[in-house]
Amino acid sequence: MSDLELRGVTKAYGAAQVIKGVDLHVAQGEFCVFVGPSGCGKSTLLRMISGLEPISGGEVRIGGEVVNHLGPAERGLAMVFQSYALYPHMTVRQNLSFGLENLRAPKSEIAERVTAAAQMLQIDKFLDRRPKDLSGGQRQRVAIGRAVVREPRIFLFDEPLSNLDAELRVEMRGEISRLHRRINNTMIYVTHDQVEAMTMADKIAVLRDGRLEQFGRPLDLYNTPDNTFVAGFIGSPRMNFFKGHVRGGAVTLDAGTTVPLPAGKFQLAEGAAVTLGIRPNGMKPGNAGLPLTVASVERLGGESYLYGTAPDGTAVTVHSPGQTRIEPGTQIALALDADDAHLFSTDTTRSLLRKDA
Amino acid sequence: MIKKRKVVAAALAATFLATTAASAAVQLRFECAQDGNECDTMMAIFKKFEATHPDIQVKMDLVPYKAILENLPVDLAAGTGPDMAKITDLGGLHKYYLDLAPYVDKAALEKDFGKTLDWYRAGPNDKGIYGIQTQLTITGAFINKTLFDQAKVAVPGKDATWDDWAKAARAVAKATGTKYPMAMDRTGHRFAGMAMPYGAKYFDAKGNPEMNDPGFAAAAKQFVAWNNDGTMDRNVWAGQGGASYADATKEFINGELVFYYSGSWQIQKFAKQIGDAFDWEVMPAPCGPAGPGHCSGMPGGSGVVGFKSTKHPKEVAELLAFLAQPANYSELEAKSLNIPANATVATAGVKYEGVTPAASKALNAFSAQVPTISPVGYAFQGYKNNRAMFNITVKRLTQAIVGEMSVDEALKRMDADLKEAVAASK
Amino acid sequence: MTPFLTRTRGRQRLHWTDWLAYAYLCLGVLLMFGPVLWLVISSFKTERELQHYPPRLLPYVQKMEKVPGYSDPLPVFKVTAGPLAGQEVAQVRRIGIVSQVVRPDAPQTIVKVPIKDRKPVEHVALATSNYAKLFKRFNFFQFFYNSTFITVVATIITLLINSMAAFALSKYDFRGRGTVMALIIGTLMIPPTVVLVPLFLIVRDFGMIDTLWGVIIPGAATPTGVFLLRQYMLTIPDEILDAARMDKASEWKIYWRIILPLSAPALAVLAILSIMWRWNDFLWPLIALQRQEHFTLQLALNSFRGEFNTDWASLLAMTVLTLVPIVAVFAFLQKYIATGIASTGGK
Amino acid sequence: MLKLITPFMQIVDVPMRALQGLLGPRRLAWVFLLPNLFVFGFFTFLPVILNFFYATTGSDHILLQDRPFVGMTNFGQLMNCQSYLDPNTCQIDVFWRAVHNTLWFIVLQVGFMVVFSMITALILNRKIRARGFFRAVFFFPVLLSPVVVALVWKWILQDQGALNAVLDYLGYPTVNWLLSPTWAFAWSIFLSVWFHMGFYTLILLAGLQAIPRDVYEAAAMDAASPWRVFRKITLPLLMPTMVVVMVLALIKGVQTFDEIYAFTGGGPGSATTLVIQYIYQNGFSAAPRLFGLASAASILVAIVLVALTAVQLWITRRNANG
Repeated sequence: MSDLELRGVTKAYGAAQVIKGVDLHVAQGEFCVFVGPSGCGKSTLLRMISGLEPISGGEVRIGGEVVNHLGPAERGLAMVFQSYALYPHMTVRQNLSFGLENLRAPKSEIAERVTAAAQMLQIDKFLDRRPKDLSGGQRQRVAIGRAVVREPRIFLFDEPLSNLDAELRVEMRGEISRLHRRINNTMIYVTHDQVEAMTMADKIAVLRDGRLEQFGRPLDLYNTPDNTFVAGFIGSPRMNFFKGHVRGGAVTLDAGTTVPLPAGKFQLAEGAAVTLGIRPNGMKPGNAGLPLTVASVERLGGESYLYGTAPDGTAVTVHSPGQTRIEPGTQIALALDADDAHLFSTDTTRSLLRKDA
Repeated sequence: MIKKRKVVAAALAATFLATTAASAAVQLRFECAQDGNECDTMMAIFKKFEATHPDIQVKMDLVPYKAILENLPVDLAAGTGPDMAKITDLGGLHKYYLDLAPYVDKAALEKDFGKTLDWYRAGPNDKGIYGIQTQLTITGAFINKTLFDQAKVAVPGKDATWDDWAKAARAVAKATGTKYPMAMDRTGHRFAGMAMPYGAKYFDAKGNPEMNDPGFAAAAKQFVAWNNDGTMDRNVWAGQGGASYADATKEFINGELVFYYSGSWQIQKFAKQIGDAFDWEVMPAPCGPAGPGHCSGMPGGSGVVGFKSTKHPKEVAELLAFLAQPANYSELEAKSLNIPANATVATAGVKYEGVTPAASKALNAFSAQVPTISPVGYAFQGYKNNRAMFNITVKRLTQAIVGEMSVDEALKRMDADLKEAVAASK
Repeated sequence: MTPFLTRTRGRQRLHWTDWLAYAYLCLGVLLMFGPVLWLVISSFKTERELQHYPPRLLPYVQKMEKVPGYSDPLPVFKVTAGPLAGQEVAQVRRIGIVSQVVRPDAPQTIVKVPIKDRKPVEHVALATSNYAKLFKRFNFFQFFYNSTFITVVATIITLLINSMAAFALSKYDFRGRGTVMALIIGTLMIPPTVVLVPLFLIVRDFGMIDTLWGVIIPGAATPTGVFLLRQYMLTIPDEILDAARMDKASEWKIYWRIILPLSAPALAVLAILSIMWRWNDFLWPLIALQRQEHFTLQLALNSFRGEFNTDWASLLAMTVLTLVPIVAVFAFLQKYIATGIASTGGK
Repeated sequence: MLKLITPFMQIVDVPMRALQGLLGPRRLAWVFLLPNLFVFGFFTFLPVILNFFYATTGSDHILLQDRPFVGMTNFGQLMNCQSYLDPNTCQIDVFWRAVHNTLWFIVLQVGFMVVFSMITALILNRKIRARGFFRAVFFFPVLLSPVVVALVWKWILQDQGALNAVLDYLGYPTVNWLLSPTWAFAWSIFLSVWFHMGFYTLILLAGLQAIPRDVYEAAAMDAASPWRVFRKITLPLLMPTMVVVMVLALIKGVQTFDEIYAFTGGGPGSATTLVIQYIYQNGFSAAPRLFGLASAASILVAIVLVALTAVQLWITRRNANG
């Protein structure tokens, strides 16, 4: 059990810089999720931590010790791969014990740890099967089991649930969370799915284009996103963004409506180009407000979503609790809740929230 | 499992030992390829030698003839050859021979082996003794006498020409419904037996090899014509490519061939496989346009030589001299059914063992032809590039037979090929 | 044309295309097996029967009969014309075109029959002596041992060094990889036959002429083998290797615990190819080996070929004997070959 | 088996671990390559290089140091032709005959090989009884040694061979198969196809079995005719496999030597003499041994082969991209 620290970590393939300097500290026992769109460098960063990918610059410290020069085997980590990477020619038992054998653990200890891990993950019935005879979820458990038996300092997960169907994914999500609570180990988890990130993480690191966009607790990221990217990425459905300008303490949207802002919450400069962000549940169909042409309606029974466009062409999603009578094709007005609003500079995309507020 | 590993280890150790262990003080390697039992017979004689020389052990490597023809020259050039071998390219390998003269009774060998010693020599000024001719062969004609009888055609006499034989063979074949009137082995060596009666010289006045003299050309033209009009069994020459050897033994044994131009080495096989099926006989060498003096077969055969690279020249020489002793040599010829090249043995006559009357008659018929061999034949057989000349003859004549080129074109190409070969061997 | 070109196959009764397919397959069996079967049968023929025309399927020998008054058994003929027509007679001797025969029941009376009017009486008999002679004549087991040693050791070495190289070329990204690949593929096409002389001289300089190693080593690094294995290894996901690295396996351990077992089908294909090449190889052993105690079966087999004569009976018997082990190995490796080629050749 | 190799591998693991520590995993690749490169370098690559020296020297000496340098003379002789289309006008006519023969041989042989192994693979891919047996039968000849194959077929086809005996028995006129240049050539191609077909059949069969079943089911829903299914689905999906088969058959075709040499000896005349046989005969087998000429010829062949591969690679690349 150790903490992990990245200091100015970079990675370049020839001239192409893939990781552009990441600083990060994951405390001991924390469950940290790396999230970002595909190609953002999150898997590369994980492989650099694991030692499978050499580090071009900066430092990786595990338990305070610089491990840049160490190979994957010496860092004391374990990894669960996206494709599980089970050894197809070995039985489950052999898969689980392979790493321990490499560590020259005594046979009795190997057996003990394998049994324990298998029981914990409920794969003890399949120990003598080969991977090809297992279902997707069972394979996933074996892959996790292979990491568990090693009792590593840090667990690394590389999009481990992306090959499972929706139902299993939810189940395994819970399983991994329980596992974390149980062994309370440092875990780094890579995913492109923000729901996974929100539900599982102690801390989320949002990555884009080789850079760390924001690092923090899930709800902090949700409530106070640092920039439009994080704001758009965290939360589902996505936050709505409206372009506009500051006009005397309020924002005049390009769509025509003016939204007053709570005083003192944002750093406002008169006339500045800003982007107003409101989550779908920050708006209500009302009598007056932002006009919206409804294109389609999703009725989920307990709640409904309206999809439409504002007069300036901005796509808008609105959450409506309960069942709605609004039909596609009608025009409605939206009341915007200014207390729920986020404001960003259009030029820098950074949040205009006052830090001291 | 451990047991298995031990077995493997033991097997490995055994192979290493096998490569390094040599029992006797002197071991002589003898490379030999055989048609019948000649190598085995020679080994039996060498065993007698070993009995009186306990420090010497002869090991025979019985190889395919291909190895003697193709690999031995490479081995010798590379210095990885055996101590001695039975070879057929007598002139071509001269540069590798061990001169036995310092170790043996030169006079005795000269007296016994006379002419054949020249075949191993570099030229007229070379007085060395290099090899023992163990098998003297002569090319000659076999006929199926029974077919002649059935056709009621008279067998041509002693001075019959190739032309006479062709006429007679065709008549017999026609009368008896036999498939092939004549056939000749596919080699330039046998063809020389036909070319010489037509006047082929093979060497010009200066002693340089040539293949375009009128006699050779006439024989070539006649031979190609016979192949194309059905007189000759076309399968033998035209059925092959390159310089590969082919014969008509099968056709003759099956009684489908009237006249077969081959050589003395066939006797053993004919005796065994024809058995009582029909009568066969050896005829005197056919004559030709060049006149009676040129009715000659082509001599040939194989001999045993020692190589310079041997570490035991004295032992090799002694062994070969032992083999050449009339008593031993006579035994070799008697058992392997060959014509002796040793004059003493020839004069005394060889008592061939276990042969049918037909075979014994045939052997004697060939023996009687030895003195009539033309000097051209001797010279040609002793020439170091004769292999090349044989092969060129076969390759080009076949091309003329199958129609890839005219006979004239083939003759022209033969001459060019020969020049190339001579230049390369300088 | 027909469902025959697709892989859809009905569950109903045999379609006419099925009949066509079976006809083709049966023709195939005849064509593929027939010649070899004939070879096997011929190996039981006497030398004389081998030379017989027209060739006959089964090995025949002439019937011999012991007749009172004659010390040796006499050959039996059937008379086809004349007063004795249809009877079996024993021939005492033949003079020219007349044959002197006796009836077995009247061994004293000699009858003259023209040789045209008699036919040999023959029966089928296996000349097993062809085989017996082999074992008597030379040390068959020495040759068998040499062939086996060369084949087994060469195949193991070939598999080992070629799979190592293929592993390096498929799973590592290093400077010079392209060059090595190009060299290997370039020489894939040069038949060894054209470089016999330089190869001989090099092997000589290594001191390996006339040793079994001189046969084993030069052909061990086959470009075909490297190519085949590499193609297969490319299909093994890199993540498995990474997983093993996380499991603290050394690169060598990854090679033999992960890569080798996973390449088993491709290795089986290379194994059978190598076994075939080595067992049947003739030209190179003929050059590289000189002493009879180092000879392989193929060399011993060809030593029945003299300058003028070939001992066909022995040669055929020997051929059949050399065929047996390779067929056995094939039968054993058969199923691996099918799946192995499936996964290597196709990609 | 595994138990036998495990100790060996564990022993090797010790120095390999040390090397891995010393070199790092990436440079360790060279260690894996080393044994192969050693053997390959000395026994495959070096002889090819030495061949260049033979090609530029003359005489029938075997050792390089005895051979006089002749420059490009050997190449000059080989290329000395009035017309490359008519071997009779060439100085080294047999070489050019061999080149012509080889070109025809590979075109026809590869063609027949692909067609027949395709048909066989299609049939073996059907639901038939005893499929394993039939598959083994077609693969069986691959196991034989070339000399045996040639020997058996020579027996069958010679003038007094089995085929003529059968024809004779059935009352048909016999043909002297190996005496007619055309027939001998045709039978050489037949022999070669017979010998190697099983290997390619297996590759094609594997390719066929790799085609997903649902594609055929979709085609069945579209009511496509069997012929169209073959043309539009089987063939295109099998194309990558076909390319492999064709390339392998081409390479093997050019290298053909043993079986044809033992079968016809290159005859009648030079009707079935292929390039490799020409090289072997001139460089090794029979006097006069013109090593220089043979090496030069082998280099010319190698150049053509490398060019052919380059073209083939280019085509597959293009196919892969398009």
